[in-house]
Amino acid sequence: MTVFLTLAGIIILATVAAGLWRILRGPEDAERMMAAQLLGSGGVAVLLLSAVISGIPAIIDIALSIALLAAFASAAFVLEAFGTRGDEPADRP
Amino acid sequence: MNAATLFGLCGAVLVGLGLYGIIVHHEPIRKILAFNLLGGGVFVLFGIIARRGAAAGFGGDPVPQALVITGIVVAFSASAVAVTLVMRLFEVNEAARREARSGHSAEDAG
Amino acid sequence: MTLLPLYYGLLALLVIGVAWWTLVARETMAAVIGFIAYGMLLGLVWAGIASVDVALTEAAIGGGVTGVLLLRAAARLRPTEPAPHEKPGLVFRVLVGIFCAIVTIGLAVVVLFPTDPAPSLAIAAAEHLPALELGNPVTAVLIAYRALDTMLEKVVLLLALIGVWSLGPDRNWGGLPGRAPAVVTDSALTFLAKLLPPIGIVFGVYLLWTSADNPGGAFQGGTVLAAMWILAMMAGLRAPPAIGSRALRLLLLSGTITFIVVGFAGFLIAGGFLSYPAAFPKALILLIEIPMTLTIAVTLGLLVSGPAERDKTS
Amino acid sequence: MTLLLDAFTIVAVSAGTFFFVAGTVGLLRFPDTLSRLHALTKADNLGVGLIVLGLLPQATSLGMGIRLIGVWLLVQLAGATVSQLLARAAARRNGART
Repeated sequence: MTVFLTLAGIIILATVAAGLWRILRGPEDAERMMAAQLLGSGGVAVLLLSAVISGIPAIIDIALSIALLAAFASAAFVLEAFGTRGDEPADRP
Repeated sequence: MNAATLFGLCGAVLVGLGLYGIIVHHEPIRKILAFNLLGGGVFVLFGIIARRGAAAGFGGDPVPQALVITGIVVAFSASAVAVTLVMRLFEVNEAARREARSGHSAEDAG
Repeated sequence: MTLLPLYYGLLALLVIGVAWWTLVARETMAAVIGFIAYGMLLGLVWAGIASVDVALTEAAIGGGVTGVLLLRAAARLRPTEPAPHEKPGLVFRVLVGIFCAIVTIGLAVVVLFPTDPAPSLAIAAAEHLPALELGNPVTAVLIAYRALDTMLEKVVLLLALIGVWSLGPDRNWGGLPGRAPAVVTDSALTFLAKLLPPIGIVFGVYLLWTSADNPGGAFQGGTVLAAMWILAMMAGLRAPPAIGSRALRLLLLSGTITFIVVGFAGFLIAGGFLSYPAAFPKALILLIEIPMTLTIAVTLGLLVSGPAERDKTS
Repeated sequence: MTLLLDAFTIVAVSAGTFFFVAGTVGLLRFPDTLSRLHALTKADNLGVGLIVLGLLPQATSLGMGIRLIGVWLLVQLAGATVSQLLARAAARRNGART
């Protein structure tokens, strides 16, 4: 079982790596931010697997933390990069 | 090769990369980024020391781990001060540039 | 047969790859996004070497709060990002490259040929855990054995905040930090900004509560709380406090003050600065940790928010 | 019984892994931003969901099971919303440019 779960973790990490490579190249920043989101879910999956593999349930808390902060970073990104403000013109690039 | 040695080598490479970025990059904000890359590498090296000291049923020596936790928070506060300084510098420069430009063309100073 | 070395190797390569990308990305915003990915990957690395406490801190601060701090700076600098400066000359870059390679090789040698047996304080740390009624040795180091360091770190955070505040223009002193929040027109964004904070607050409190016996603690919990507060401020759901506010300053100081009071009380009840009485160590530790978590949350949130840039009225 | 639970784990985790692979293939092969993001979000939700489902029988305590479900709920809610936000932001940028 351990070997199987490790294999699943390796495959997920490898596909996340491939995806990261593609997205980080852009061209859009929003697409790049998607890379962080992809890494967030891939990382969550890998961490859940390793919590079971290593027998350390606390690793699930890292998964929770990553899921939460990936969403936080994405929301902050959209607000900062695309949000319009009261104190400046709306047509920011 | 065990995980600790492998990640130790990874940390060594990260330190080298971060150091290179701090020296070579021109923009201050990129230097701050590189500083944080370097910090990540240094912390991982601490983690290796902790991992090698695993004993008494713990996954690692708790003292280096506690040091790293403190270090991460201090690195963050240093980054926050640095970023604020860069932003302020940028604003002051912008204001000076705007003033110089409006001084040339018209008298509606903003 | 075990496949774990393959997994660790892949992870190490991925971390180095993302770090490299962060370094060479042409635009600052792209580099910052790479850095957020880097912080999350380091979380996986720390999980791989069984340091769950550090993994929680790194994921929350590296990927989360530092990422957002740099994200805001990059977004503000971007409209006027200057044309790329001419790169330093090739000779210079090669020389720096060689220098950094030497540093890396030196560190690699240290990693490959470590002292044996490895120095460790794990046994000493384990010895007094029952007396403290704690199960997590990292919490014990932070809050008991090296409590003085942790207390002084609160002071470092305060000094950093004073540094950030001092960089604001004089006319706004005492006003609201940061610029006016974004006008949110996207319902999905409002939904997210309202959805995450309740979850995050529960999770942050859980991290503090569980830290006596499991990985977690005041730093991790405080950082998660700070992230949620920052999100609410950025989305305009909560106004930031005026930095001149007395209640705010009291909150900023509460962690350190509790620490000092308990520390001096140690002279009376346990015979030394910051020593805990044998009868009720856990209650005192919680008494310190709760205001400390709040202080960390508020300080980190304000560090990201920046100096006062608006009047109290705006 | 253990064998049955293990078989369930293997099937569900395999399916979850498959969705991660499929999502990434879509990401690499699809021509434009929006369809790439579409491929990615499927991987997110189904992949993590199936892996959580598969790991549930392996949970050693009730708390572990509850936290696994918590992770799944968070990824479902936040992941789906974030994907939509980012896709919309990308679309807005493209629209503004052309």
